[in-house]
Amino acid sequence: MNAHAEHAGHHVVPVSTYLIIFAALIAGTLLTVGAAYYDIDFQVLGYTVPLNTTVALLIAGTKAALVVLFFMHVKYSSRLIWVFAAAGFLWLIILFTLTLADYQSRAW
Amino acid sequence: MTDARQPALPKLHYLNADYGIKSWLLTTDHKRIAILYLLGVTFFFFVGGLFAVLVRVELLTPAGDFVQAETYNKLFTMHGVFMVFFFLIPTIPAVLGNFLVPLMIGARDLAFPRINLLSWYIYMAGGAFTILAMAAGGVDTGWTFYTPYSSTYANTHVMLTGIGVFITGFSSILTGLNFIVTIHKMRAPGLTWFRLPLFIWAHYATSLIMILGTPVVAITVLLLALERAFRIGIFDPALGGDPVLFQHLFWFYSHPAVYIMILPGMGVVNELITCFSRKKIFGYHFIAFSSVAIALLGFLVWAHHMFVAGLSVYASLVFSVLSFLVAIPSAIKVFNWTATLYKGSVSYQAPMLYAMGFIGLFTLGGLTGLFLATLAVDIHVHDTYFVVAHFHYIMVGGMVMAYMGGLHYWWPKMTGRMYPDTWARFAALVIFIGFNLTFFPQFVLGYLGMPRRYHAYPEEFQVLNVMSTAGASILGVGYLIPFFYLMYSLRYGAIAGPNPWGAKGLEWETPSPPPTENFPVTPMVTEEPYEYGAPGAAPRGHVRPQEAPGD
Amino acid sequence: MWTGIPLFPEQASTFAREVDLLYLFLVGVSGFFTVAIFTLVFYFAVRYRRRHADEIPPAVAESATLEIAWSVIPLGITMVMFGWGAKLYFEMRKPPSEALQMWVVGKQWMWKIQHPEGKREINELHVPVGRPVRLQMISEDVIHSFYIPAFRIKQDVLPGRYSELWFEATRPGEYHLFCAEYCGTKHSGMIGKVVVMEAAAYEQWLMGTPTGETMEQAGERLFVQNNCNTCHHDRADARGPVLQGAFGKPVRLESGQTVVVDEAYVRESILNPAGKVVAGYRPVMPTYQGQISEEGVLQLLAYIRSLRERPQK
Amino acid sequence: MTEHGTASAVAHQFDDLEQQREAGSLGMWLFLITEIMFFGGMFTAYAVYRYAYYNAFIEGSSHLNVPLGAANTVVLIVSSLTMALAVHAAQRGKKKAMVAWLALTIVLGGAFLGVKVVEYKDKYDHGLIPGALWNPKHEGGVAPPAEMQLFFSLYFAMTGMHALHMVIGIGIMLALMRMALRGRFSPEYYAPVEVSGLYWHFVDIVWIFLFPLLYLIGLHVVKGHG
Repeated sequence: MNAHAEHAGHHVVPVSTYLIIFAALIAGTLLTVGAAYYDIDFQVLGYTVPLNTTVALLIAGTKAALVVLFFMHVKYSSRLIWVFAAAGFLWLIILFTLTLADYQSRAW
Repeated sequence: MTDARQPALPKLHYLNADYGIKSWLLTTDHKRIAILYLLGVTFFFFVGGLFAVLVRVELLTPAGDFVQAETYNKLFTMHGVFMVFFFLIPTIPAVLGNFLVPLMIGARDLAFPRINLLSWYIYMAGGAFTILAMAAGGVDTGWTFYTPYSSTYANTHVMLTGIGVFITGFSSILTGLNFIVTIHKMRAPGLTWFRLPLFIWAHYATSLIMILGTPVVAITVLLLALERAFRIGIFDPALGGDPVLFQHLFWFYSHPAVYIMILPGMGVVNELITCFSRKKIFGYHFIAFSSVAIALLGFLVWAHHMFVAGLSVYASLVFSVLSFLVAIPSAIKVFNWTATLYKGSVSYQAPMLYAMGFIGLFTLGGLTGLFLATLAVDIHVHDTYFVVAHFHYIMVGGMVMAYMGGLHYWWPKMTGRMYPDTWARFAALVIFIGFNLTFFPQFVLGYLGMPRRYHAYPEEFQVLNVMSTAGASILGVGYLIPFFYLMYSLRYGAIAGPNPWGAKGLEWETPSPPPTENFPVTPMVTEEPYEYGAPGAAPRGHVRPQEAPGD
Repeated sequence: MWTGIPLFPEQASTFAREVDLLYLFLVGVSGFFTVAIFTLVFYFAVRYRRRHADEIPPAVAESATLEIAWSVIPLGITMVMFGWGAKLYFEMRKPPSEALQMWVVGKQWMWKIQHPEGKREINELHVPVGRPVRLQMISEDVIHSFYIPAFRIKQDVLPGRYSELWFEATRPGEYHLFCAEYCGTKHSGMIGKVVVMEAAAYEQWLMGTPTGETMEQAGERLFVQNNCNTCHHDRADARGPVLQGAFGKPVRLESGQTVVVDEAYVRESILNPAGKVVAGYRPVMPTYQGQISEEGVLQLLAYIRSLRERPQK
Repeated sequence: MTEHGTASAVAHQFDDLEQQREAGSLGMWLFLITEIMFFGGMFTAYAVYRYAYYNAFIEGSSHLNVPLGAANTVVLIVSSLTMALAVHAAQRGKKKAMVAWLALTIVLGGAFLGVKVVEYKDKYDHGLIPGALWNPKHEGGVAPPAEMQLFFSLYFAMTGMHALHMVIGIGIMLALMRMALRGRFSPEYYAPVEVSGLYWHFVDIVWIFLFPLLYLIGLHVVKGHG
């Protein structure tokens, strides 16, 4: 009865877009497998900071974002959907950071 | 009730629109589903209450002489499980919320009526598993299911109970989902966000918590069940797991769950205070946003349940300071309610007595929460009766008082009939007195150092325990009285008419009981919320002669 | 004899007075607000009671100033509570280095306590007055919680991980010792007493019965009995790391990480030797999981810790 | 998530199809948020234990079959594409194409589950099932058994829960095919296809994270050491 102005969902995404995203996802998969075979380190102050997981998560995050935006049409959806989709990931981050904050700062 | 010209019941309404068991069990009408929930939660409330009575009887004497230690442990566990998961969490949203959310926003039903019915069945299925666990011999882990006791050592029915809790979680999720979609997409024309009743804001905030928190406890309980079934050790230190991780995941939901219980209660109180003081609510925006703030901040404080559990010092500091922050929106609400009474026209009908009781008891419950957020004091009072008293002030003094107030307030809307107000006021008074006598001594007991979940206790704690048990018996009577007069009113109560309180809000603009489609025509909202006392809006109380509603 | 209902437990540690003071501050603030809200609600309800059925009260303008005031002032008060509580909490979590070490093992449903001199007791803890005491605690089964109300201290006792507690008793006497974390059927039977004694009396109590060996001696005996010394010695062909002088120092692991040799690490290395192997050694050590009791591990720890003082030859 | 009795009718509580479609889509998104948090609990457990037992996780990971995992990732991405194309066909009202794309999606989902079965069987053969059946038959492992079991407990919990979601997804798509064949959908009314698509893509996303975190974490170490 309100907010009928948003006819966003009727947006028909062209097949070519799907194919481009698909190609990017496949490329990302190959990239993440390839990268996993190399030691990716970062040297700082004499410490070696391993970055393999960070890289893997960055690639996975990018792939997920592509799926969410294009396959799941969030790019073409109302702001409400944007907010809720973001909230899901934000709450996941809250669960992660506050829990790990405990583990990072204790002896166990 | 002194009125000679009784209004008549509408000819056709949701209660008599269809007959037979099937018409109830297969209904998709949110109002009928609310009634189904009412039956369910009332049943579980009395089951949980029965366990509470037995617990209090045992604690009358220091020695563990009424029941065996193992039985006692099962009693407090089943009391907690039934009350938390099957009464406190679902009650206000699933009964009052289910009934009122569509009515208050001028919709014909919730967005997904069949999912709404499904969530009732899920709730009952979860309840059935838990009842089964109880019948099979019960469970003795405490409602918190702490590992490794629950995963490895307990040899009671942890699995069955866990399955019951897991299943019921989905009922909560589906209810929350339904509310959010309904509130976003189905408001009547003209009903902007800031014209919504604060009851709706509170339910919106509650639904957010249900959506975001419940799945975490679901997976946690599921992992616990897997751990018991297959002897794997995700939370068992003997197998490399960390029991404190269980506590993190458990409280990530179970602390916000406290706000699932209390936020809808706060929502109810907004409606009662304004109606019975005939005042526009003081600080509408602040109350609305404080509901959302509580829902959001509520997710950042869970580890204050774990200050002595082996949490790191730094994590403790962070969680302590965040816990204090969540107190502020609650304080804002209390101050605004009090200010609403100022220069009002206050009447003392039963719902208002409950609302005033709520303000007082919630204030005390909330303030004692500050003790638990204060690190050094929490070290001493954690896991003592101080904590027990604190959360009962919030849960029973807050949520149950609000629920009773709301149930009385909307009873005429739900049934079309009035209850005897004198009895209702008397019951409210008995409950208030019984409650305080039961739980106030427990604050003292806790500070003296009496640990919770003790079957037997040192003798010097007896006097306070006797006071508490005496209070509980008064409280028990207080809860039975409404049961009887509400039943009585179903048949003999005076006909209420559409708006017996002269209240504002869309739900009062349709007949009592409402027709299945809620409104004959979709209402158009042109008014700000709680426009009591506005020119041309003379209150139409049922104490005053009024026209019979057309139907 | 009726002596009235006590409101406070006895104050018998250095923390008790400070916690009570903070508690009283909280009671004061809460009392003020509770009374204020109750009074206002009651006063408004009576003063502005409905006098006739058609009464329409005047509108009251909202006030942003009020809203801000009653948000910011409570925030300020709570921050005082936080700061005060946190400061005291830090003291409670930081045992002084000269503290007397004792060991606690919790199991369903008893407390087992060991003194450095070798004395052992069950469900009783004897401590001298006026001396800081540090408890290192672990559970054999489920989570317990070591709670002495008269001292205002409490700490969960976890399986598989050491937790710590300290206090300084200020008054001789007997006090309750409770298990505060629900631990099964006889949870409420997992209680005992703390006996605070004058220093001289405590010494006498320690000497009271022949104790045999100290914690360190018991640890050394276990060290030999379990053949630890066949690998952990300071000769060149040692198959395990040298323990002399190792405790408390960082050590590099085979995986490249660095850890500090503390109680948790030594415990893990005894029970799970392959988990974190010191660089330069092979994972040849068998596990002692299930072969040494928690008390035994504590004794071994006491011995290995004592080796800190003995420099490598 | 389908609240629609008949293909063309608007359910009584809604004013029009547009409102109904928006409500359905929002409802599904809210459901997916709960799914994020549901898997989030397990991801948190994974993060905590991986932080604590790094070596055991590396070693546990080395027992997983990377080529099969990678192949499954590709299968799932392709199935996401076919699902997107099914929605596309539904939007255009192309019934036959839509049914075909759905069928292909189901086949791909089945293939994924088939590979999963092969992998589980392999773990069983090697005694890598945590709990009572734990009996690893491998040489040269050094990680403590309890910590290794934790890795496999999480592996089975996470992939098992993911596979369960796949099974449910396949069930939903079978129902969609049935509805499509009965002519329930039109370019105006295809919301059930759309929200089911959201669900399927979400399941894909979960795997996109599971694959590197479970299968790939040990590769660089193994290479580095030999």
